[in-house]
Amino acid sequence: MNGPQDLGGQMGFGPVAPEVDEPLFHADWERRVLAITLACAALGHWTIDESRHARESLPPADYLYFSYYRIWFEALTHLLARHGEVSTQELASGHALAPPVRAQRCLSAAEVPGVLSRGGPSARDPLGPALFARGQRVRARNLHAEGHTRLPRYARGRIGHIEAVHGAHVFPDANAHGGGEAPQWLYTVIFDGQALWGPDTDPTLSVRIDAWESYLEPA
Amino acid sequence: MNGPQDLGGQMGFGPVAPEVDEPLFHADWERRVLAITLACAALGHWTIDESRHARESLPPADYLYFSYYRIWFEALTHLLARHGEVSTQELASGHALAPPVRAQRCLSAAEVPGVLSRGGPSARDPLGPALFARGQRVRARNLHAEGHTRLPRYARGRIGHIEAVHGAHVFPDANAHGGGEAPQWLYTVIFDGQALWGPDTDPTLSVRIDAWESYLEPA
Amino acid sequence: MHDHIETSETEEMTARVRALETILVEKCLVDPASLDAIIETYSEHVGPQNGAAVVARAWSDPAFADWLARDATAAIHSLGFTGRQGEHMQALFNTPDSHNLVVCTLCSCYPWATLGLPPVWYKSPPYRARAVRDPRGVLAEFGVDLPAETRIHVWDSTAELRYLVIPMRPAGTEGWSEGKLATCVSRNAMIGTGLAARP
Amino acid sequence: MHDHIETSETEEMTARVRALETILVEKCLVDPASLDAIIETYSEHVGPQNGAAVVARAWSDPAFADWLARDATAAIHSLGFTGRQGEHMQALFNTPDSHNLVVCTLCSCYPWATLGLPPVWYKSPPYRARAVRDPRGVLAEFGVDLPAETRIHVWDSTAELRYLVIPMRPAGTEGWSEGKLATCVSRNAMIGTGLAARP
Repeated sequence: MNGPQDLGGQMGFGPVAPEVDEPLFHADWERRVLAITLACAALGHWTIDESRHARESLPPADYLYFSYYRIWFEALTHLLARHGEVSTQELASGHALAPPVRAQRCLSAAEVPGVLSRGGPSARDPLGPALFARGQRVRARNLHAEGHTRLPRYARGRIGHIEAVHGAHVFPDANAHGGGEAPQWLYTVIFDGQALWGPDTDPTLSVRIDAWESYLEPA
Repeated sequence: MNGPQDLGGQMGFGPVAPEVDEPLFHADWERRVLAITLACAALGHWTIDESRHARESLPPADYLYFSYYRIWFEALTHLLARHGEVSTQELASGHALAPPVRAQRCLSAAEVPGVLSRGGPSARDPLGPALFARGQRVRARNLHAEGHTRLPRYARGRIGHIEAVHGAHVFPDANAHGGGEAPQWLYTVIFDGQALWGPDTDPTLSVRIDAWESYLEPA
Repeated sequence: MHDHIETSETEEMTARVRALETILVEKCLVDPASLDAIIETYSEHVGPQNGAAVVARAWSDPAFADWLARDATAAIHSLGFTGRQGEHMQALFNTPDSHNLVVCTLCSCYPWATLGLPPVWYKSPPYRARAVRDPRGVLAEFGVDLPAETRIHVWDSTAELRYLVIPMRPAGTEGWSEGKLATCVSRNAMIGTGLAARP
Repeated sequence: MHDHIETSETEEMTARVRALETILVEKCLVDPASLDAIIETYSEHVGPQNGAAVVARAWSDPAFADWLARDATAAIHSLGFTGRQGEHMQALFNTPDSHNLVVCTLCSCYPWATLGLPPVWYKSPPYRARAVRDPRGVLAEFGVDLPAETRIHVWDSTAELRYLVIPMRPAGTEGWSEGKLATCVSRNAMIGTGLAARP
């Protein structure tokens, strides 16, 4: 979606302002949000793509104003409600009012190290041959999906080259919306900075994105 | 600038939700902001383009969250400070602490009807012949100005046709930043909806923008 | 939470705007009588009734309609509707197979001289974001459902040209006076988010 | 005004997060001991020291550096740095004439297994907006000033590949142990917003 998350090339946000000796968390609730989010992911109700879409679907002014752990929290409450685990009424009351759905999937402390150190690889067996080869000129399609997508707006319609072919990976546009993994070939595409940002751009700049096959067309 | 004002094609804002029997103003302060903004414009410190740029330069989360009269108010305080008329200290104290700059230009009640009914036409004598003609195929350039511009991001890099040639008009990209009026030929450019938003777009849609000559190139 | 912020916003904005007005008046940069005159102008004299008069004249007088199509600025100014945000006008005539819709994606450009001050929705992100990409979805929210084959022309007001949609004259209004015709013409019909009302 | 909102945000978020945790525990959907174990993992075990060990090994062992260039996932996993947000790795080697910078414009993708949790600035709009368009301006804010002819390679983490920048080894570190070399390697140097520290 052309949502508030698609920030590449946007202006007006001011300086980056890195914090000196930044702590890992700025408040105790941030620590809890991190842990609760990972623990709830283990229930298996949603994919990482669905959770990203829940975050980018927050009201745009909120997305830009909230701290990142607050974005996680707000999205988590939406995901838990959507999958029937925690209702708005429960959140308001602060207590469980209905039975859980997937308590049998509750992550135990003993399982934590294994789950975190295994992760969740997205590589899959390809369903057919790759359409593009290293060095090939491609154009990122001018797509404006209403749902989740990982093709940033700044690249759409722009011409670049295939720099690497990575095998097939889970396709987020489908996987975020219950469409299954629908794996596609994944490519690293390199764009000249001037192709993205116009002729006044620093000529030393190049930008790479990782793009699924259906994001691309020959050019 | 690729700021929060460039909203065409963005998603996630929810329904339009028109208000039934909407009042002209929702609070008395809105009425005052309208009047103060127009009265201060008559001081002649800034152009309409500079004032638009002051609004789009607010922090993006504020721009998306504030009501429009609040956007006007915040931008007005920036403009008055920039041009030396009202300082932050004065705003905090609620009273004048220093003499005004252009009190001699204060708009009198007697002048109001004339000023409002004259307006401020932007048409100017052209400095040379028009580069493009009606019917010509053009591409909107892929420009990413840091300053004020009126070429929406959704049109950049896309191909359309010249539908009308409007004579020369004041060029906002220069006029917003003290660069003078620098008039340029102005064109109405028509784009097929699918050229802007991709092949899945409603085929009955076309979108027109008004584009200054330097926004365009032959295609 | 937003309700809470809105309440305190009203108090805060009331105080801040009053402070600014006080300072400007103390400095003789604005005249309170001028502020009242500006507010009166847009509250009582300049509003959609102006545009409705233009539309009613166009429906009644083919020569005026023709002038409006060729030179909307001159035709509209001839009725006395001149001034701010109406300096350069263009009239967009709806037909049985095409519909016009006006938006300003980049700010809130609007034909003040003929329609007065814009409504909140016109200036707000949902309309500005969607009108250029999904105009039928937007029209549906206004209760306007056009045939699938109707061509939709969206006009993004990116320069100082201001657009006035001339809706189609409703059936059953033959012989009506301009004054009576004007009652069929809502503000939304002249933005393109509505149609002229049927009698 | 924002300060005011932030103070009340802390109170509000503390209460809301506590409420959610209570509900989830009451429903046996999360185990408080697991939450503590997750927090401990990222507070104490998984952090930029992992990435620094990878870099120090690459500086010390040409065969490892070669493996890292060919198959970063396998090379990094061989040191025990596996898991979440490190499943598919690529190493980006800075050279005298090219510099790599990593960003995720669309969310906050970051190589957790080698760098731990990302800093706030990495996840925030200013960095995500500017890194792909004006990387030199961003680098200047981090105190990094590269020669005008240095090629800047920006990597936008739009898929599940995670990028680790291998900074250039500073002069004057000949003969250093891997442990000592790792002390030159900051988190920012492995994102590309910093360089390895000189001794």
